[in-house]
Amino acid sequence: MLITCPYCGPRGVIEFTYQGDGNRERPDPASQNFEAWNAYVYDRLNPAGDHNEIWQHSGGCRAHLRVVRNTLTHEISSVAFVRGDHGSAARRKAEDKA
Amino acid sequence: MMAEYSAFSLLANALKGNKDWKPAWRKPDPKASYDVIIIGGGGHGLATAYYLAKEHGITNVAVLEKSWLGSGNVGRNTTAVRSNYLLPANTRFYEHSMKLWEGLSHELNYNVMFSQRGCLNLAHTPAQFDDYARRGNAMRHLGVDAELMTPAEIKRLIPALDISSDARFPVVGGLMQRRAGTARHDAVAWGYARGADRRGVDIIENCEVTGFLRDGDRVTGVTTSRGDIRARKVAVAVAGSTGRVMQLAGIATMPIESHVLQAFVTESLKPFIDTVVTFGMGHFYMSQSDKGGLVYGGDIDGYNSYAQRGNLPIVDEVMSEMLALFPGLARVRMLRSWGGVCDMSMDGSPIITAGPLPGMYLNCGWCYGGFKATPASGWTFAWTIAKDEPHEFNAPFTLDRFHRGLVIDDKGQGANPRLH
Amino acid sequence: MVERQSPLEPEFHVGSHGNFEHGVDILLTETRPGSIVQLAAWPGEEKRLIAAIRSVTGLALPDGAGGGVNDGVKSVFGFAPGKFTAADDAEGLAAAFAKAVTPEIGTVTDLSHGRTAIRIAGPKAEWVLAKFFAIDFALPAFPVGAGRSTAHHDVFAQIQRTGADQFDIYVFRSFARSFWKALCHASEEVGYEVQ
Amino acid sequence: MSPRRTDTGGRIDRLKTIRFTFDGVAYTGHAGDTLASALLAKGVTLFGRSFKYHRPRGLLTAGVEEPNALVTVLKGEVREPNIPATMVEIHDGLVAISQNRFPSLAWDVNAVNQLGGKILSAGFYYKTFMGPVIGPLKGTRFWMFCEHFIRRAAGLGSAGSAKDPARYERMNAFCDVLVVGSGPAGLMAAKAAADHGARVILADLEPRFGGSTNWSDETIDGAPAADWARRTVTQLEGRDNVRLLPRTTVWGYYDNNTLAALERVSDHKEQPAKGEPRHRYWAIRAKSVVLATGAFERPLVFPGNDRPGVMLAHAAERYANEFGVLPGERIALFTNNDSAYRAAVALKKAGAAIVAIADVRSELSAEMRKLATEAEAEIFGGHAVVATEGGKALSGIKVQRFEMVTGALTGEERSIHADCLLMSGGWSPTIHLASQAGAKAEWNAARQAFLPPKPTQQWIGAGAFTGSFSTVEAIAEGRAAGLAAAGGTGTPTALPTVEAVAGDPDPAPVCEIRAKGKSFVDFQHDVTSEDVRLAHREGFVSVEHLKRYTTLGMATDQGKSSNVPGLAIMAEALGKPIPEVGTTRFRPPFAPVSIGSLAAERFGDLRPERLTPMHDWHLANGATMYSAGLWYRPMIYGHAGETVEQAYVREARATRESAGIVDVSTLGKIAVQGPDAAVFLDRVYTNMFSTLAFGKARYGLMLREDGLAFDDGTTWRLGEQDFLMTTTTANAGKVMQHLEYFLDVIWPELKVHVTSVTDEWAGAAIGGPKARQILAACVTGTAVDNATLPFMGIVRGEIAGVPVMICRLSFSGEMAFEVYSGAGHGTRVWEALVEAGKPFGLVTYGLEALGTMRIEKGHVTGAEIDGRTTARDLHLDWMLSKKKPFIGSAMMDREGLIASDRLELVGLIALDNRPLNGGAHIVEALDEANPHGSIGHITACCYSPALGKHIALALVEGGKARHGTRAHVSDPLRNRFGPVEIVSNHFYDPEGTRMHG
Repeated sequence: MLITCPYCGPRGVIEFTYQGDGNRERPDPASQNFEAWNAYVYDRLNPAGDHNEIWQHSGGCRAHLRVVRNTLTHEISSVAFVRGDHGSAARRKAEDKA
Repeated sequence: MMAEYSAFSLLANALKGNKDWKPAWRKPDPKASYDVIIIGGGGHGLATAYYLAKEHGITNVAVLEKSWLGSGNVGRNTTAVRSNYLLPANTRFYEHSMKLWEGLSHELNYNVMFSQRGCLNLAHTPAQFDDYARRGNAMRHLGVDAELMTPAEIKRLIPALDISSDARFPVVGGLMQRRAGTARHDAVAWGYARGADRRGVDIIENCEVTGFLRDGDRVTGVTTSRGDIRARKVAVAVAGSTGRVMQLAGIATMPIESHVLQAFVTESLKPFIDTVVTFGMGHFYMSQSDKGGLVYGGDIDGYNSYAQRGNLPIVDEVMSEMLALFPGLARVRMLRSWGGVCDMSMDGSPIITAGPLPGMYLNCGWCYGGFKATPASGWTFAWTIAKDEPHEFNAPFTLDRFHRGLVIDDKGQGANPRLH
Repeated sequence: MVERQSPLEPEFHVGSHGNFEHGVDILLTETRPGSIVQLAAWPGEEKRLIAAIRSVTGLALPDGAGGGVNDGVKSVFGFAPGKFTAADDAEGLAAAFAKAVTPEIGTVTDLSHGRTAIRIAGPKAEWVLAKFFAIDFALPAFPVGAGRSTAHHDVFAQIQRTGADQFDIYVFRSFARSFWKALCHASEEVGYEVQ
Repeated sequence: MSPRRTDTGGRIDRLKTIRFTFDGVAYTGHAGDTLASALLAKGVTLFGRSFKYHRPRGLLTAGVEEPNALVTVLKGEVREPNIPATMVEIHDGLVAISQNRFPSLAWDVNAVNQLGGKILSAGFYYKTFMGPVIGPLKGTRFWMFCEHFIRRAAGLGSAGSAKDPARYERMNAFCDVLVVGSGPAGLMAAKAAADHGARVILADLEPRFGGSTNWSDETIDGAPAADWARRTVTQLEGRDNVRLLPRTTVWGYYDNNTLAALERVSDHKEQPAKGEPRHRYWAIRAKSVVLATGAFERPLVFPGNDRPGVMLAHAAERYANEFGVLPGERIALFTNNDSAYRAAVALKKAGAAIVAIADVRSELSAEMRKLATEAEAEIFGGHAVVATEGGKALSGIKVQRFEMVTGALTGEERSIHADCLLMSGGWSPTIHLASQAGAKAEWNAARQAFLPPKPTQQWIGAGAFTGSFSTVEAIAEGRAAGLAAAGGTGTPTALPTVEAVAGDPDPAPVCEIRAKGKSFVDFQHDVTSEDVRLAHREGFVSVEHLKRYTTLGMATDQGKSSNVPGLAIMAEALGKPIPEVGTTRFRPPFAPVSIGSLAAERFGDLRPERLTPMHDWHLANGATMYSAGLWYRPMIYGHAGETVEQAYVREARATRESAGIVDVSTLGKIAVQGPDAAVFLDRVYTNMFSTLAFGKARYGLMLREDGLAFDDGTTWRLGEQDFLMTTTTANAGKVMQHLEYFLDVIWPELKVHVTSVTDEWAGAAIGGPKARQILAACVTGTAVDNATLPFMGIVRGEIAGVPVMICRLSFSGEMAFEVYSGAGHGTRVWEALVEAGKPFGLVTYGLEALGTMRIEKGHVTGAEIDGRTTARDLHLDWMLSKKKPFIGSAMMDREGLIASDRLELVGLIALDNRPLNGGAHIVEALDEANPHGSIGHITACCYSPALGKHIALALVEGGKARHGTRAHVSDPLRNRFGPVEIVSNHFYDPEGTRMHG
């Protein structure tokens, strides 16, 4: 399986660390809503099909990526920095052509 | 009633050219309603049906299997059976399973080839050896067999193992459970299926559940590819497919992730290793099948997947760890690899409970330890379904334990399923 | 300045090794730069950081993720979004950057001791590196000057191509000896010389 | 009569003689021979024994799909079992032996299993061996008793335990087009793609490129097909953008067009070159793939079809044309399709007599009749072979009139004298890789074959792989596929011309002749057609059940030749078409792969070693090293004759009496920099860091999101926006990822950078009553007195001319300092400290003494922060700030985490003054015979020189409340039982007067 890191290009899955379900929302740090905390820590979407998930390119640039990947076929339909574009992402294109 | 299997029946049939053997289980069409529907014709679902009939006299039961019987993890695992856990809740449960295993071939009149050849966990540092001692002592304090082995004893048991001190991770000792071992995985599914069938359970293959029939919150049956089927109780035992099936019931999130686990077998070899062995400085386990193939595996691939298909990094990792222990196997060849879908829970322990909806019963979260649990899982799940309350053995394995902070985390990894 | 101890020392054997009877296709060296510095910009401040790099080193970074440049004495290349590795034969690069890279722009982290730079050169450099790293080393895919972040199992590596058949590999110092041994081992097939 | 070498012909080098042995007998062959062809040329017909019945078996095939002729290749002590003789290229000194026979291949006692034939049918094991209900063999014992013998009878070759000295390597490759298979289709594809400028890899599992051109009698562009192939290969060899990989089996098709291949680099050589691997594992990322993998011929299922001397028709054609070996002198053929006729002609030309062609079809085309005439063969149209005769070699066959539609056999059996029978049951395209790539094969009734599915990944098929069995089609499809894969469009140039006999690609839909006797479907596993029907009777009708119940297709050939016949027999029994029985999904590998190649460079060196800057000094100064994760750390610096315990007691005692120094470079170190660094640390630690003054350090605790303890360490504030965090050695990587996750995913607004600087700094901790004096003796540029360097203070100075950073903090409980210098100066600083310490009695100490002193102080490490304990369990609740939320604060007070029966940290003192053991459990009342009632366990223990007692840290239920009470250690694993007193975990100097000085 290859994930196309917006910075590093396509890399083997061995370079990445899976950080799971990307739909979870961390409650406000001071929140006392324990249902929300529990859901954040323990409950996961686990769809058969497209899944919105977080990966870290731990064996590369170490950026965290939001990846939409099909859990039935392993096909990846989108990859983006979780943090948003760093300004350097678009610059990948220059080399893709080379 | 079908014939008992025995050496005599084999001989008698052989003399008749094996023409009189009957199907191991019937192929009935689904009825309109049952007392209990069990979704999932894998080991756990079939065992549940068997024990419902045998222990609780509930025989108006259907097991619904979307594909062929035993097509899930019961037919895709590395066949190890053991009860060498650290935490008491797990040890008690798996030890109950072990006891059921010990009588299973007789009970089912089906040889599941349960071979108590032992399971050895290798330790590679003194600290790890102490960890295993802690675990072994925990087992002993619950009446479960466990012993420590020295490198010399280990070498006698497994001559091909590299115990040299210049190994990258030398073996300093190991934890052995002698009563652990292996069983023939498919036979477990077939044996339970035949046993349940003989007690009147309908096993319905190629019948995919497509939705739940509801009366308000209450689950009253299922819709399937072979029509609607009603039931007073609907039990879910679908392991890797838990997420999908619960979504059909409108439950979107669960403390479960489905991950792919690969397993491997070599070409057939003359007896090479007489026990189940695990590596302590990574994740590798191996035994040898009666046919002679070395059956082995390692970690899950580490991402959500329903594909029953893994990728190369784990293949490479598992083989590397294998050769770290058995350098003589470099020229032996991997014959086949396959993948199973594991229902990884948030603490590495299972869920066997009534609910979460009225009329529904849930059995999941087996991570990759489900095969050895098969008898106890079916036994306690049947109890829970029949009595609407858990047995002492599955009482800790609730669904709400995560939220309450009552996790049973044998590996201490927290809510990180890929690490359990 | 006090000379630094190389982590490779007991495994660093100058001379020709492996299958060199038919010629040496690999040269291995430890470049021992005086300074290795990591520079990281806050989001949106990358251009100012690039300008600071130019003012300190005189090197103009080309456009593109992983873009880099090397003048034989100093090198710089991008290895992550907004992040760059700079190296200089001389010591003191971190101090120079500490002045140029203000807190508004980003941070400077001195890694002069923490990373070991190994150079692999020769006609079979791509071949040998491909044994370790699953990145495309072909020149069109990995131009001269460019940098890559990758890993060989537990060993993280930043690699800069410093010539058509020359690469500088920056690895964690604690792993350097293990990696060096593996590199020598993998080079035996084609014959290598340690300089 | 027996097989022999032809006088001329073949693609072997008759001038080069190769010497090898098989089962101890010396043979010769020629360069270019396989073990199979060389032995066959010497008249060998018996190659192996089958798995279950130990029946004598000869060669069935000439290639990778061989199920019968499996051998073990020996290289000294190193064994390579189960290798098809058809895939072994002979070389001087090759030593091969046969397998699964005792005492010899010709006389095998286990052949007695054949007598049990009907009892040993499918499912045999499941129906018996349950054993008695009572007695010594009850329970699982009876089965295990039987299993012992069953296991010894089963199995093929033996694995060894000697370490393979060979080298294995991995290669990561990238290309635009990977072409798998080098027959006419593959060669055309590679050439078209290369001409278009694509980066091409061409792989073939055989040593010779060319595929069928190596044995066909066809011509291409007017030249023999093999010459055309060689010419094409030569053209490709000269190109920079083409990599040719002979002897390379592409075995796996993984996600995103990642393919795995095994190159047998030096198996065919007597000795590999220096540094040359035996096998190279290619992990190939191809933009697109051309699958030109050809097809496998299928056997026919009829009684006696497994007798040595019965082989596939094209295999015989290969032996004759490619290796110059005749598999027999009097050859009969049995076929359901046209392709066998070509083989008949080839063998005739090579010098054999073709005595008969039995064809299940009664209607034969004029072309086939012409070929039969050319072969001077008698045609038996509408006939089937119903029996074979002979022992370990074929002596004759019987044919009978056969009605194709009903399967009825009529008329007299006719005996034909023959020493070789060639069979052809049609062809199955080699679609394994396409199936692995994720799609389901499609049944084609006309071809009687599963054809490749619609691609789910980027591949294009060509040639026989697609069911196009003629060379003309292969050439056209190959070029089109190569061009398309390279992203080009069709060019109108002429294709090479092919001269070949046209045949009908569709076989008759007959795969089994139901006559009396064992008819084999899966040769290696001895699965007969009756076994398939028995599975049907017992309800094991889905293809997966069939496979699992009978073991059909699970042998080393993975059903390459048996899959379709097995399905066809089941389909017939069910009265359903084949596709409704299904096809099994092919899984990696396509053909067995050496485990050595998969471990590749990690074979013999699983993980890299991580070394501290002072590693060599430790070794040179008598340290015994301890492997901690990937790191190596000194365990003790033992003196001659000392035990480990004596050494650590000496080291710890000397440290408390004067001073000791320990290498702490392995501690995780993370630079936390940026304007929001302090805010960030307040969130990740349970205690406050924003209040920390510059030049000061603070001990910090982290929790996980679920509220359990995660890691601890000190963090030093080096500047307003500049912190140096330390972590435990074991958790350094995890903490780093934890911080990065929160910065990238949860709090992207924080301006903080984290960088691993573990390797930047060498760390030496020097502690003890004389530590300060020692420092003062060697540090310049700063004072180290209490005012300048108070507890948790940081100063910068120089030692031995090298800049250092010194923080006064203590793990040992003594007055202690951590001295950090650049890693490249680590040894220099360490040596300077050791030298300065000499007058003061400074000792170097290792992990054992470090652990002893930390136990005496009651500090926690990974043994206690084990992922299941909370801050309260460890009495670290004083660190939980109430002024701010932090990671884990919301979840740490859940009912399960504050329950009164949780395990809490305590100290233990052995009251019997005997050593304690890590992992021992604690009970209130001792019961050695029947241990029970565990209330906790020991996490760490030692002999405390400071206390003169054996002490331990333990996690015990309701711990603190038990202080001052007695309990017992219960360690049945090591038979250690005895009384202990439960005390506070702070054994030694609980007020900290020593470290505060």
